[in-house]
Order: sequence, then structure tokens, then C-alpha cells
Amino acid sequence: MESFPVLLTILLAPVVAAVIMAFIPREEHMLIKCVAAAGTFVSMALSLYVYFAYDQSLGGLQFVQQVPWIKDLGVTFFLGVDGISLPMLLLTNLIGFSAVFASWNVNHRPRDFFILLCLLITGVMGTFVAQDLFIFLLFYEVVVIPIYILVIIWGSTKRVTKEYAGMKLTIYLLIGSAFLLVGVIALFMKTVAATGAPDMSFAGLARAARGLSDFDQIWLFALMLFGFGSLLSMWPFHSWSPDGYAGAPTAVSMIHAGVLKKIGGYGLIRIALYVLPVGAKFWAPVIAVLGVCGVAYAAMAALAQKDLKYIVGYSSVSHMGYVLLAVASLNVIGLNGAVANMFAHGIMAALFFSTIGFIYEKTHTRWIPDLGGLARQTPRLAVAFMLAAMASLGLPGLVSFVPEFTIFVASFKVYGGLAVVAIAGIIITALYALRAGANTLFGPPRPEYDSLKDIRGPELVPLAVLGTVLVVGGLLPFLIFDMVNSGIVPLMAEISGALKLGGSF
Amino acid sequence: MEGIWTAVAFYLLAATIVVSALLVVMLKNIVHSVLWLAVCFVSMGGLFLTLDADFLAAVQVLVYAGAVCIMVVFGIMLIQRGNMGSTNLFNNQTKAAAGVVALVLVVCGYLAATTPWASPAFAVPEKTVESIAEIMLTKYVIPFEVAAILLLVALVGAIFLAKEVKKADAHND
Amino acid sequence: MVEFALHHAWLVPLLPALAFVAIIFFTRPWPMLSALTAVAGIVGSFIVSALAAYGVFTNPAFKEEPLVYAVRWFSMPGLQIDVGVQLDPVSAMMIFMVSMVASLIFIYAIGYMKDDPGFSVFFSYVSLFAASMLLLAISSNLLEMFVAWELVGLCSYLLIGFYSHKIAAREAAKKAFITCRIADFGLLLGLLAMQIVFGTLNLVELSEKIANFEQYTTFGILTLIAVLVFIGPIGKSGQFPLHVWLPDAMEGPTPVSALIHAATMVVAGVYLVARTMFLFHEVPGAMELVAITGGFTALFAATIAITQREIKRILAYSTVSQIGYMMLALGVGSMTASLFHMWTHAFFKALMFLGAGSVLHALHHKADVWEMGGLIRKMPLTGWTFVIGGLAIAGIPPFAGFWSKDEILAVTLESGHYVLFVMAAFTAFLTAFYMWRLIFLTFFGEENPENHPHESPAVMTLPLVGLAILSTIGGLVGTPWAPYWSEWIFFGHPHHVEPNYWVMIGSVVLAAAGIYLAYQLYYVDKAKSRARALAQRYNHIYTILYNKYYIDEIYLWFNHTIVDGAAKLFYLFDIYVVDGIIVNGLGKLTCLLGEGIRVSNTGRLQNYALVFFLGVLAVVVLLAFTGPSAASLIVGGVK
Amino acid sequence: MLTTISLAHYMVLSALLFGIGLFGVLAKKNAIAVLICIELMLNAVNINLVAISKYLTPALFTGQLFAIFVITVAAAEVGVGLAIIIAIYRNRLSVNLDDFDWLKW
Repeated sequence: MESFPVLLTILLAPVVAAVIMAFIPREEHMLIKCVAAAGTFVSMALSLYVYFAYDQSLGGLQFVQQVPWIKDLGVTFFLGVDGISLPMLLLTNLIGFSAVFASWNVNHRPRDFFILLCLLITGVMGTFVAQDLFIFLLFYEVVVIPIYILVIIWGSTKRVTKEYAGMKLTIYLLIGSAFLLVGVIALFMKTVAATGAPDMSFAGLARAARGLSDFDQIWLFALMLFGFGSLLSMWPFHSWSPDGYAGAPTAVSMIHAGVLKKIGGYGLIRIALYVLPVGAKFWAPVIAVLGVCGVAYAAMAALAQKDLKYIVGYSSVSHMGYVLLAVASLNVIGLNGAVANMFAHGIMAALFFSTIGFIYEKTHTRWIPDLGGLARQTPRLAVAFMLAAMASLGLPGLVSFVPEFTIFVASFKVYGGLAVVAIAGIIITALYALRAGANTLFGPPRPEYDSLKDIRGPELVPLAVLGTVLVVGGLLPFLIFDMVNSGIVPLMAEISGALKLGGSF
Repeated sequence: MEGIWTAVAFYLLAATIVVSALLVVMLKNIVHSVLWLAVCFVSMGGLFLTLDADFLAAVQVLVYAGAVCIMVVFGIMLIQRGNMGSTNLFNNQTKAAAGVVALVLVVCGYLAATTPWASPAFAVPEKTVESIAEIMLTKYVIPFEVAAILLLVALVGAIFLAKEVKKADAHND
Repeated sequence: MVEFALHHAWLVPLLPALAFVAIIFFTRPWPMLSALTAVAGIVGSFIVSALAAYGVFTNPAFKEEPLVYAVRWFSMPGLQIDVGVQLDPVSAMMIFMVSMVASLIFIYAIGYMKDDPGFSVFFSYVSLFAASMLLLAISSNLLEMFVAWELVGLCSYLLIGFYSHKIAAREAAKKAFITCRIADFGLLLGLLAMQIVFGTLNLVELSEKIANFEQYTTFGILTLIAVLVFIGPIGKSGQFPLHVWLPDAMEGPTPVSALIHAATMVVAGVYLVARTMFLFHEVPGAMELVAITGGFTALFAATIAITQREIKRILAYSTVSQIGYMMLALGVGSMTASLFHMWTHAFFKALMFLGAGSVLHALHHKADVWEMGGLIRKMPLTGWTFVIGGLAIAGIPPFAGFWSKDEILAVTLESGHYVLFVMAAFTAFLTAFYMWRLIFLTFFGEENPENHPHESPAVMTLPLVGLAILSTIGGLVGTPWAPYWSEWIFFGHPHHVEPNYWVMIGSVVLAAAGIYLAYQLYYVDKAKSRARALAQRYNHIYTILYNKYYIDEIYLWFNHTIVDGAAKLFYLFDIYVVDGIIVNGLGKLTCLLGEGIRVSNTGRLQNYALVFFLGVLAVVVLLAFTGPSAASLIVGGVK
Repeated sequence: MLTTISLAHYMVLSALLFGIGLFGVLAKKNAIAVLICIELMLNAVNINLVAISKYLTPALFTGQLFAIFVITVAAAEVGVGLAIIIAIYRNRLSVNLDDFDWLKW
């Protein structure tokens, strides 16, 4: 079994599905959707297998595949998973699979849609399994193009046009990646100059970067922080997030809010922090302040929204603030919380967006004043909505509570008063989440929605998959935390020396 | 003694070339410009003689004064109609152009004047045509052939370009 | 059997939870099956907790050493959270009481909720509610307790908003959740601080560590922690100023009101403070805060209750007031008296809520007490059980409320809080008055000809009878002459209050006076003209009281003006400053730059040639006058 | 000094001619005039080539040879250029370069 390239299979399954779809006549909607579902299902099943087959006691990178690629640049096609990337991989596939079903009713050029969706999923997965910075960036760029096309063709125009939304999303991603690229190239040059042997793998870079001066680490980290931060919708680089999600089709919102955003957090931990701990230590207070700003600010902004997608858009900015705060705490508990919270938020946001997608599909509106009383007409939809809303406000027993708790523990310890502001975010979150729920689902049923059909059949898959994870992850948090912990502890062990010594500034 | 005659010839020819070239640029009638161009080309042929390049002088007169000028005149005939008095005017970036040209002249003149050129070790051999023929048909035979092909291609291209495109015309009408 | 129950006490919350799952996923289409599942769950839980309680209360070893077993929930270096069960007299009493009262309420609900379209869903919710509350009671870990605490909040949200198509219900549910959430924020901060300072949230470990808190932290921090922790109970137990959600919670079905107000949710706060008594015990300041909050809330809510017209609303304010008593008792240091009152209150308040539900059921949800009257003739069982409840809450011996209330008054006096004692005593008078006002208006006097009441079915009246019996004899476990209660339920060491006959007599006199006043105003005076005249004369006070001191309005104003205004401001800032000026501004700037540079792009060849030659010139100058090294710097690539 | 004609003399002459041609190229409206001026510039180059051939490498004749090539290319260029101008004229009825700003888009 060891020789079976399971990660590569996970990565390629959607691609194969996409290729098959390309040969299916465009009228065969059902067949196309089934192929897409099958492709993503293979990935999901295999990543579940990997998740549970991963040996936590052993830790480190497992299921490794390594093929030398560009010798001069030290690039290897290096795949592997550890406790940090595995939850993200699983998250991607859970959401990817659900996203296919959340788009089950796409009947406008479905073949193109699902091909792009599959490529998008592959791209996102790739960033999480890549253990080589070059490959990471490659997959990251793969992600951008399908996103743009998906938004401008299948998006929806509300406050902003879908073209604007797609453009904003893409440009933001690209600006972020441009800064990132500068940082990466500079880092590469510096490390090559230091060691003489080019090596683009994370571990190799980290080893080589130990020799960098504090100053170098600091400005390189700043570049990466900007790159990953804008991807993570770090305040004040967040404004693509609400508009982008509002313009994007359901599946893209799900994937984007669910996992793509997490590439930012993942990169921040896996690359920026791991390779440049001294820089991280220097910038940690800034990250914390920006994170707290994001939490409070976005939560308040979400309170003023009337479009459901905008609420979730701002809410995801707010939740990413917690991740930043956790990263800034620079301790084991915080990083555990950060990764787990990304997982939790991914599940929750995806469920939220899929639910909103269905509501929009059925009622043709996302404008809260036009909605109301849906709980009577579409009870299952209401269940999904409430599950997501409750997870969003961090209800214990659902997946997001324990991660938030650990983040609070870590950040409260390090930042005290600042963390209190962030924790107060849970009140505002409750306020907007419940308001949205109350005004959409409850109250007197509206006669115009009497004929609505509740979600059923394939439409139930997102609720079933994501809802199960939401509850199971909440009741048995060790399933996530043991895994994350097995990745965080060795990482912290490697950089703890630098965290203590550095920061002479 | 011969140096003086060479010098006189040079200055006369140079003056003719510069003046006629200036007239080419300055005159408002394009036909006049072309005529002065011919003058310029012929003087250039003379200048080549002072440089011991008699074959080149002949080529210059034949090709430039003989062929190019005539071709341009034909071109003008095909294009310009009506009043020829103001067919060759300056555009609105004349002053800027003059500035750039002045700069070019200053730089080139300065460089030409200050560069210490080596003096010739010996005179130019008499048999220029033979000498040219020798290298042209031995060492530079491929460029020579390429030039021939180039001319052919240019000829064909020119015909193709200048030919009236019937279909397009019909379409335009 | 008993051993089994003791070592499988986790079944207590698990059984209702399983009932919840079973109803949601399997039995939902069959209402009766769902109800039976729920009842089976809670009764099973009751049996286990009764056995466990029996096991605990027959083994004095439990007084010293609680039975704890736990499994790891999640862990990482520096943070380990276990979930488990802690059985000691307090939790045993709690699960016994909760499961008993809940069982009766569940049975009652079968009758009350009959014909409701959401019958099955209702039973799934209440099962989850019971499960959460029982989990809260037997948690061995504060975080586990917090989880249950929040789940209780969730269930109350779902149940208050059960008739979610009604806007009032929807808003009340939201209000309940958010009010509690604000309080939970404080509690969470307290928990975090404890976790950070002491490195554990395990109750047993914490109690040991906090006893020697000097090793870990300062007195100031500990006080802060205690105050933060107390914010949670303020919200959940409806203490001033976060009591506003409780009366609105009446929008839920009546069994829910009973469940929320009597035995479960609102006393969770009291229970939490009791559970963390080791913390409060160390900081007298926080204790004072608890006592003052409790005493003030008791009086405050009682004054509101005397003017209210809706039957369940009066009961709700009464609950707030009674919880105030419990807090007061905790604050003056007597966990015994506090939990004793909680115990008796659970019975008589559940009884009264269910009685009120029975009345509403009969009157088709007409809730104004002024429109009722003489119901006791048509609904004798409901009426007389309600009267028992009234006697119990007023504090007439030998009913349950007398013993507990008397003990609270006694300990308050004993601890030297004279002002609070006076407030509490006055509250006792008010309690008797408003409760009997309710009883006289509802059950006695002339019948309203518009009403056609009928006695409720046996499935509803039997729980009433059961609760009435408990309300009568439930207090006998803790009389001053037979203090079984204080031998088992205590903090630190058993504290036996000497019977204070003056207090006893005084409280009975006050209660009797209250009842007599109500009798005069609302029974003897058939036209109620004196009551009306009184209200007329003190119109201002009456209006303020009737409008609950306008606290709801203030909150509403704050919420809609300040919070929403701020939100709007943030949003506008986001759209117009962050997005407008910075993001789109950058975009515009780029466009403008492009427009500017585009002017140079004339499209005219000669223009380009001009610039091109300038460039050539520059290169020539560079190469000619500065040498190749400088040139290569700019032109690049030259080696 | 004036009497001995050195390479520098030819260089200056060539520069003058080149400048005049350049001026014409940059400043004339008529496309044909521009074409003519390009010829002037090419001739300036030829002067240089031949002069350098005489003064620096008299025996090699490469300068003269290149001049011949230049003349060849120039002839071809004039042919094609004129043809293009005629084609443009036919479409636009103008040889005024100011009218031709299609490169703008």
C-alpha cells in the first residue's frame, strides 16, 4: 500500500473527471454531474482514508511522493501530508464533494461549469499537499483562473456586478500572490546565497533560512504576510471577500470561503511562520491587532447587512480574524486553534453558502426583508441554515466551539485586553447570525413561498456531509485536534528556538 | 597638390549635398523635393569618386538617381493630384524634431570630431570593381544571393501591395 | 443496581439525548411514538439518577470525596479538557430533581401539546433540553459545563421560538439567546482566565488550586475571575440587569415555560455559582456582589410582578424574584439555603406554570388574569393544586417554600446583611401579595361569562397532583428540627442554622399579610374598585412598574440606535472608505494613470520615432561618455 | 587642416546628411517625403561606410560592399514602401501621416 501514490490519485481524480466530462456531449447534464460527483467522491473517500490511516504517533510527513523536477532551482514535485495539511485536504474534499451537489441545479452550460469546478478543487488540494514552495505557488495560480471564469459566467449581480466581483476577487488574489512571489523569490535567492544548494522544499527552505539575518527574515515575512493575509482577507485587505462571495455562484462561494481562504492561513503557518520564525515574532503584534480589528469590524459590518451572502461574507472575514489572532499568539495552543478553526470555519461557511444558494435558487432573492417564515415551507433548509448559523456563533457541540475556545485561551494569555475585544465578537456574531436566521426562517410564512419545494435528493448531500462533520467534529473534537496537534508540535519544536532567541528589534 | 583638388571637390560636393538635402526637406512641393533629391544623389556619386569608390559611384547614380527617384516620381503621380504647391508640409512636431536633430548633430559631430581616427596605411587599390567582385562572389556570395532574392520578393510584394484589390473594392462599393 | 447507576451516571444525560436523536431521525412522523420515546428517555434518566442519588445519599463518603470519572475530550500541550461525570451530593440532588420535574413536565406536555403540528419536534427539543441540563448538572469540568450551559441556551432558544411563525415568539427567542450570550461572554472570559491561571478547568482540581490561589495569582485577579464568572449566571438566571429575556420567554409553549423557569435553565446560574463556590468563597467582594444582585433582583422583580396582567408573565417575574433569593443566599455564604430554595422552588414553580398552562389550555390561550375568575369551580384540580403552589411560594408552613425561604432569611440575618434582610422580607410580603392577587383574580370571584373552561385531561392533571404533593412535603427534608438537607448539601463544612423563631414568625406574618391584602383588594372587593383607585392614585409608579421600569425599551433603544447605528457606520466605512477610497481608489488611480499615459500613445509613427531617437541618443551618450560599466548597469545584461 | 580631407570630414558630412534626413522623417507630413528622407539617411550611412572603408581598411572593400548591399536594400525598401503608401492611399485617400493614428488602439 505504501507504494500506491494515494495523494497523486486524490489530486488527479477530479482532473480525470474533468477530462471525461470534456468528452461527454454537452446536453447530457445528468451524466456530467454524476461524473463530477464521482470524481470528487473518489478524492473525498481517499482523503478520509488518508486522514484515518495517518499515523499520528509517528507524525511528520507521510504518504510522501517525490520526483525531482527542475534541478537548477531545487524544485521537486514533492507531495506529502502532515497534521496541518491533512485537515485542510480533508476539508477541501468534503467541501468539493458538497459543492458539486450544491450546484446540482446548474443548467447553464453545466459541462464547462463542472470541468472548471473540478480543476478548481484540484488546484486547492494541490496547495495543501505540496511540500515544495514552487509547486505550492503553481497550484495556487491554477486556482485563480477557474475562479474568475466561474464568477463572471455563473455569478450573480446584486450590489455589485458579477464582473466587478470576479475582477476584484482575481485582482486581489493576484496582487497577493505577486507580493508573495517577490517574497518567495527573495527568500530563494537569499537561501541559495547562504547555502549554495537550491532547495525549494519547505523543510529545506526552513533549514536554510535559519542562517538569514533578523532583518531579512522580517522584511521577507512582511511580504508573505501581505500575500497570505490578503488571501485570508486580513483587515484591511478584506473587501474582496463580501463582494466576491456575493457575486460568485454557490459552489465557488463554498470553495472560496471554505478552503481557498484557508490557503492564506495555511501558508502563514506552514511557510511564513515555519520558515521565518523571527519575522513572525516581530510581526506578531501587528498580526494580532489586524486580526482583532478584522473580528470586531467585520462583525459590526455584518450586522448592517441585508443580503444573506454579504452577512456570511463579512462573517468569514470576522472568523479569519480569529485565525490571525491565533497565529499571532505563536504558541502551540494558538496554532492548534488556528488550524482547527480554519477547518471548522470551512465546514460552516460551506454549509452556510450552500444553504443560501438553495434559498436563492428557490426564492430568487437573498434580500432579507423579502424573506421570512421559510422554516414552515422548507424545514430542512431551515435546519441547515440554523446549523450553520449556530456553528458560526460558536455554539458548543458544533465544530467551531472548541477551536475558538483554544484560540481564546492562547490569545488571552498572550494579548489580554486585545483578546477580550475579539472574544466580544461572539456577541455580535450571535446578534447577526440570529437576526439573519430569525428574519429569513421565522416569522409569519409568506404566501408567495408556499409552493417552494424543500431540498431533497441530491440537494441534501451538502447538508448531510457538512452537517455530519459539523456535529461529529463538535462532539468529538479530539478527532481534529489530535491530528492538528501531531503537526503543530514538531513545527513548534523546530522554531521554538528561533522564537525565543530572535526578536532583538 | 592633388590633395587640394580633392579638398575643393569635397567641399563643393558636400555643399551641394547638404544644400540639396535641405531643399528636399524644406520645399513645399513634393515634386521639387524629389528633383533636389536627384541632385543630392548625383552629388553623392561624385563624393564616392573622391573616396576612390568608382564602382559604387556608378551604382549610386544608376540606382538612386536613375531608379529610385523615378520610382518616387511615379509614386507621386499615382497619389498626388490637384495643387502640388503644398504637398510637402511640416507637421506639428517640427520644433521638437528640430531639437532632437540638433542634439543628434551635436553628439555625432562631437564624437566624429574628437575621435582619434587611425590614418590609412596605404592607398586604395586601383581595381575596385575586381576587388569588390572577388569578395562579393566568394566570401559574401550568400548575402549576395539573399539580396537578389530580397529584391525579387520586394518586387513581388510591391506589385501585390500596389495592385488594386478588386474584391475589396467591390466590397467597399 | 445502585452501583451500576453510580458508575453509569453518564446515562443520565445520554438517555434523553438518545431520545432526541431517535425522534429527529426516526420517529418524527409518528407523534405518539415520539412522545413515548421522549418520556422513556427522561424516565429512564430519572430512574438512573434516583438510583445514583440513593447511592450518594446513603454513603457519607461522598460528602468528602466526589465520584469522578472522565475521558479525554481533546488535548494538546498545555491544554487538556476532559469530559466526565462528577457525582456528589449537590449534583446527585440536582439530577434527581431535574429529571423528576422534567419527567412530570414531559408527561404533562403529552396532553398540553396534543394536536400541535410540531408535536414530535417539540419532544425532541425538550429531550435535548433535559439532556443538556442534566449534563450541566453532572459535569466534572467547567468547560463541559459551559457546553451544556450553551446547549441549554440553544434549547431555550428553540423552544421559546417554538411558534416561530409568530413574530413575538421569534423575537423573544432571539432576545433570550442574545441576552444569555452577553452573559456567557463574561463567563467565558472567567473560564479562560481560570484555564490560563490555574491550567485546568476540572472542578476538583480547581477547587484544590483555588484554595491555595496565592501560588498562582493575585487576589485582584481572582476577584476579577469571580466577577466574570458571575456575569454568566446573571444572564442565565435572569438577574438584574439581564433579566429582560425571562418574561418574554413566555412565548414558548407552557411546558417549556415550566421547564425553563422551574427546575432547569434559570437555576443553572445558581447551580453554577454553587458549583464554583470554592472560587467565590475566596473573594468576599464577589460574594457581596452576588448577594446584592440577588437581593435587589428579588425585590425589583417582585415590584414588577404586582402590576402585570398576563398570568405567565406574573409567574415569570416571580421566578426572577425567587432566583434572586437563591442568589442572595449564595451571596451571604449559604449554599445550603440557596439550593434548598432551588429544590422547593422547582416543585411549586413547575406546579404553578403547569397550572397556568392548564388554565390557558382551558381558556384557549386567553392570558389576562383580569378576564378570568371563578375558574376553581370548573377546574377544581387545577385550582386547588395552584392554591397549594401559592401557599408554598408565599411561605406558609408547612408547605415547601416556607422552609427554604425561612432559611434564606435566617442566614441573611445571621450573616449581618441587615439591609438585604429587610429587602428580602419585604419581597416575601410582595410575593405573597402578587401571587394571591393572581390566584384570587383567576380562580375565585365571579366567573367571566365569555369563558367556557373545562378541566384538563388526566395526563395533565396527574403531574399537577404529583407536583402539588412535592410542594407540600418537599420542604420537610430541611426543617430546622430535621436538617437532613444541610447535612448533605453544603460547602466547606455542614452549617446548621439554629431555628430563629422570630424570623419564622415574622415571615409567616408577612406572608399572611400579603395574602390578606390581596384578599381584601381582589376578593372581598368584588368590583376591584379599591385596587383600581390605588393604581389611579399612584399612576406614575403604576405605569413605571407596569412597563417594567422601561428597561426593555432602554435595551431596545440601545440595540437599535447604538448597536445598529455603529454597525451601519462600520458598513458605510467599509464601503466608502476601505472599499471606496482605498481599494477602488487604487483601481481608479491605476485607471487614471493609464489614461494619463495613454495621451503619450498618440498612434503617430513619427511621434514614436521622435521618442525612439531620444532614447537612442540617450544610449549613445551613455555609452560614449560614461563607459560600458555604467551603461551595462542601465541597459543590463552586459557582462 | 582644411586642405587635407580626413575621415572626420566625411563623418561630419554624413552626420549632417543624417540629421537632415532625420529631421525630414520626423517632421514631414507627406508619407512619400518621409520615404525620401529615409533615403537621405541611408545615403548618410553609405558615406560613412565608404569613407571608413577608404581610410581605415582600404584593402578589404567590405565597406563598399556593404554600401552596395545598403543600396540594394534601399531600392527594395523604396519599392515596397511606395507600394504600401499607394495601398494606404487607396483605402484612406490620404498620404498625410497625421491622419494615420491607428496604432493608438
